Amino acid sequence: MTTHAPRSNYVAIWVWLVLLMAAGVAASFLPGARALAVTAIFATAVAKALLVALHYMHLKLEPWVIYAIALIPVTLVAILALTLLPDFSFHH
Amino acid sequence: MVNWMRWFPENVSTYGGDVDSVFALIYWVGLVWFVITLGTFGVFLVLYRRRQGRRAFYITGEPLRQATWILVPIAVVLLLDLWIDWRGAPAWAKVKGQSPPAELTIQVTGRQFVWEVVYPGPDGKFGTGDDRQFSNEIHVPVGRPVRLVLKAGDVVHSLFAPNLRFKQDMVPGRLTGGWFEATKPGKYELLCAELCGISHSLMNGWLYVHPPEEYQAWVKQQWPAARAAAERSPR
Amino acid sequence: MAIQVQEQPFYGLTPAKVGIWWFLASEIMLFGGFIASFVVFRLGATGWAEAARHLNVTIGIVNTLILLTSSLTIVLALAAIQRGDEAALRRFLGLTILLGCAFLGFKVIEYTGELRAGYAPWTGTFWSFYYAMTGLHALHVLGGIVVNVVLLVTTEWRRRSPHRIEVAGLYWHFVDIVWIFLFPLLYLA
Amino acid sequence: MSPLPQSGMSAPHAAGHGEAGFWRAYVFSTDHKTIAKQYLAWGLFWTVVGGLLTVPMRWQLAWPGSDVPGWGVVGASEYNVLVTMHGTIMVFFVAMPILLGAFGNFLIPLMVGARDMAFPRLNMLSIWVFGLASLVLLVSFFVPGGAASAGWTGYPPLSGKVEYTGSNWGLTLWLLAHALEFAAFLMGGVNFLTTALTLRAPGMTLMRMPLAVWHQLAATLIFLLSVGPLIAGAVMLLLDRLIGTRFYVPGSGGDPLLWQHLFWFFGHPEVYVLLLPPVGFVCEVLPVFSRKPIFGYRWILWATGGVVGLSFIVWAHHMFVSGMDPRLAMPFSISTILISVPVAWVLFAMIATLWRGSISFETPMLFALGFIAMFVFGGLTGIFNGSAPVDIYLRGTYFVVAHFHYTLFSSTVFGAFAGFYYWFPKMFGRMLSEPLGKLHFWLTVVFFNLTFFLMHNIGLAGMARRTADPRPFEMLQPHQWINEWATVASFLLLAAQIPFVVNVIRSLVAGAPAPVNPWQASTLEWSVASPPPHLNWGEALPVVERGPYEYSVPGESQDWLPQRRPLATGA
Repeated sequence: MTTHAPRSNYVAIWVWLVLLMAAGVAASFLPGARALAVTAIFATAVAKALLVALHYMHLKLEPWVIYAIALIPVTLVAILALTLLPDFSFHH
Repeated sequence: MVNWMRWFPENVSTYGGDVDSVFALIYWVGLVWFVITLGTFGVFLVLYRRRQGRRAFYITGEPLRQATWILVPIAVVLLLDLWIDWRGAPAWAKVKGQSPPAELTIQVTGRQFVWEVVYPGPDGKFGTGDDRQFSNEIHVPVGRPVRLVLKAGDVVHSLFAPNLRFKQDMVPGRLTGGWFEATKPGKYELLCAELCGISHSLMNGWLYVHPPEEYQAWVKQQWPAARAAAERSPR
Repeated sequence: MAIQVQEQPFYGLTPAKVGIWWFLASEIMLFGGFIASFVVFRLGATGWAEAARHLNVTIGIVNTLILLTSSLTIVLALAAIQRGDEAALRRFLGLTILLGCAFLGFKVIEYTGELRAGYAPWTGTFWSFYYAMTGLHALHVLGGIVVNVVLLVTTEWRRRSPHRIEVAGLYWHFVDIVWIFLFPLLYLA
Repeated sequence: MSPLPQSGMSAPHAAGHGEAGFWRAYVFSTDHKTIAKQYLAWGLFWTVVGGLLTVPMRWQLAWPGSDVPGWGVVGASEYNVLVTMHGTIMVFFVAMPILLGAFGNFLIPLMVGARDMAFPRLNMLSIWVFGLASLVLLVSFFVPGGAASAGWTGYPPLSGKVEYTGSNWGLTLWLLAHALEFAAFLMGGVNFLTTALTLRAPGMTLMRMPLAVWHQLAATLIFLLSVGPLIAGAVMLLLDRLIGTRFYVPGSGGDPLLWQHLFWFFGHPEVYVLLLPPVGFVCEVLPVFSRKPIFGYRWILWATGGVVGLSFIVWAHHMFVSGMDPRLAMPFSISTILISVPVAWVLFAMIATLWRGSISFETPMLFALGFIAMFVFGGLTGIFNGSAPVDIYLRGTYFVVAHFHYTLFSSTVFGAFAGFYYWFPKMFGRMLSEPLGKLHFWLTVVFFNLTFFLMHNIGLAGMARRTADPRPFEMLQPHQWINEWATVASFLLLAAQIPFVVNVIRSLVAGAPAPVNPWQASTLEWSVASPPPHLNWGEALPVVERGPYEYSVPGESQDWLPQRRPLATGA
């Protein structure tokens, strides 16, 4: 039972999420350098994920331990992806 | 200690010495540590076995002064580890990191349970009419670098030439390779070092290292039509 | 050190919350393994961008909207039970379940459309990844729906430990976050 | 913020167990101690199966082509099945259930002062899913096409297409058994971590938790975080086999190397999952039998943390020559060799614990000392394999087989026997016989070394792993005596386990009843009856006053101080 800390306004967060999604979709139609569009798309995705995690999953109110439990696997996945790059992204 | 080098097949490749010397370094470092560690271990077991009227000492090992009994040996272990890496890196770079220019390139395809060895022939290109294919046999001249282009036809195989200290997996859908330079004529065995199915242990082949003139005779025998071309640039 | 009467506190966290976050950590590794493999293949492979264009982006957008809204409804359900408002809890939990079913429904429509157009899991490695990742995600959505239905139906069990709604909510938000990354990876990029 | 009161757990729960019939108490039990014994039962069953599989294997290597009594001639495909199933069973169905399932379940609640695991029903589901995984693996032996025969690593395309190994449903069920086993240990893992972190008894701060618990948590953490990518890989392999998707099919976008990365990303942390629990057992046994605190509790925690961290960035040392980008080799070679530093720290700390101690040599201590001696050797041979250039030669040879038996066997067998002999009185309420235990130890340590030491030598001579028939290799003929020697020694090693079986059966049936604290140990589990009653602590949870290793404290009458504050009526 989380204490009744200052509750973030859920509906407002939802509106932001929808706007960010729309921005992501719009970014996918951006002409010009594909890399720019891709970074924009994933920036909106990361922003949405943070919003859901911090506000809906109440990560904002949790002690650092929960952050650690969540962030360690994310770094491990990043390590795995980076190590796979040379073998599968740059080969022949 | 028993002479461990006796167990290695005779090294007949230029970079074999590098691999063996890194092995020797790790062997001696490991042996010293083994003797020190288990020596101390044995001495403690004898010295401090339970005796009437003698009580153990209350040593928590927490304060830094006590922990240095481990910090110092660990620092030495770390230094030795880094030394091993320091010696290992150039050896790896020499064997796998580079592919020196070689007049002879041979393509070996690992297939369930046979090594298909293809020579480019005098024109030096694969897939041309003058290619020659052999099964489980590789013929190379002594003292000349040879480049290998390795493919796999079905599953993962691994070409292992113990005398050359050479091993490289062959992955279907991917080109791998390597090089070696034999230093001593002879007949050396080839093995498959990656489980590749039912007859994985029947996939042994032979590497024939010929002295120069014997190799020329073999080339002439394989490509009689191109005798003239052979004189011009020995393949 | 003062001898506490109750157990040794661990940052004031209840077992349920610590447990669900460890489970979510292993789920991050599972989907992370898939996503890492997909990303490195996508960067190295040819023709995947072209294959991705055959995906139905509109259904993708609708599904993203559905999951985002279902995250909202389940967090409102949690707020309701924390206020002790039973009726609101049942309403929001029911809404979350409906949205989850809608998501799966659209998935079925999408899959049949693609299969009929000839893009099956064995058509190519992109399609293998697409079906495997979205399929595994859909299974997780289904699992979440089952848990939510059980919570909705068994009133007695639910009333005894309201933090079960919180745990179910955390799982549901995680499944939503996975889709937040799958959607751009497959449909947009 | 009121933490979940324990009372929510005890009232209906205790009543349920009290007059529960056979089914509720032994089969559908949610008591962590019963679940531990169920895991132990499965583990010992699979130890017998996995161990007996080596008889035809070793026979075929010693006397190729000859008739194995009770089996017939071992064909090449049969040999591949034996080698695959021996590896799979020993790692996933013997080591994991015994080290994590049995010991983890039994020890964690007792050592941290909890009544049971945080999620008892989830814990029961974990043993049932593991039982299902075991049945699936058993069935995979008898399906047409034979059991899996693509090695315990199951590299595609060999494992990807039926025609490459001939094993159809066998390999698919093998994959399913893996998935179920991973699910079981994920459930167990969540339980272990949550119980140890949130359900500790009053006064049991994190820094007072015994090292056995810390190492169970470290092992569970490594498993929990490393298994994800392999489950993804296994799903891909399953889809490749069943519906023809193209994850590992070369030439159409798929790449067999992906499996190797995903498998070893899990594979190497997995061997540390198997190493850490026995390290925890030895860290409990050494102080008790040398009556002296462990040497550097906090330092060992830091070293184990180092092992946990480094274990995630070493996996590609299995792939130096696998077609992986050569530039990746040296970083992984450096990280692999660096992991010897924290492991060496823990081993040195163990040996330092003996320094100025008062050492007695009961069976648990003998096996703990055996672990140290064997693992020091096993760890050192690991450095040969970790150095990239040397691994060019050693990969896929019997040198690697010798290395991982010295590390896995010494931890999973010697470490686990140290734990088994030490906690058997608490688990079953009976004492084991010391002479039989000592006989078992000395026979095992002698025949273990006779079996595996010479494998280093034949490995250097170039014998490849998973060789079903050594006859075709001319260079190996002068060393064939090593295969015969190792085979005879391995039969004697199996026979050396008979004193153990006799000892366990004899003591279960007619052993002397075990006192509450036979070894005068200070940790919590020795402050309650053997075997502990349901919900462990009776009315009040224990109150912990000090660390777990207060032995030979100067100025104290007896040479040990229990962690638990003595009850008002005097302990």
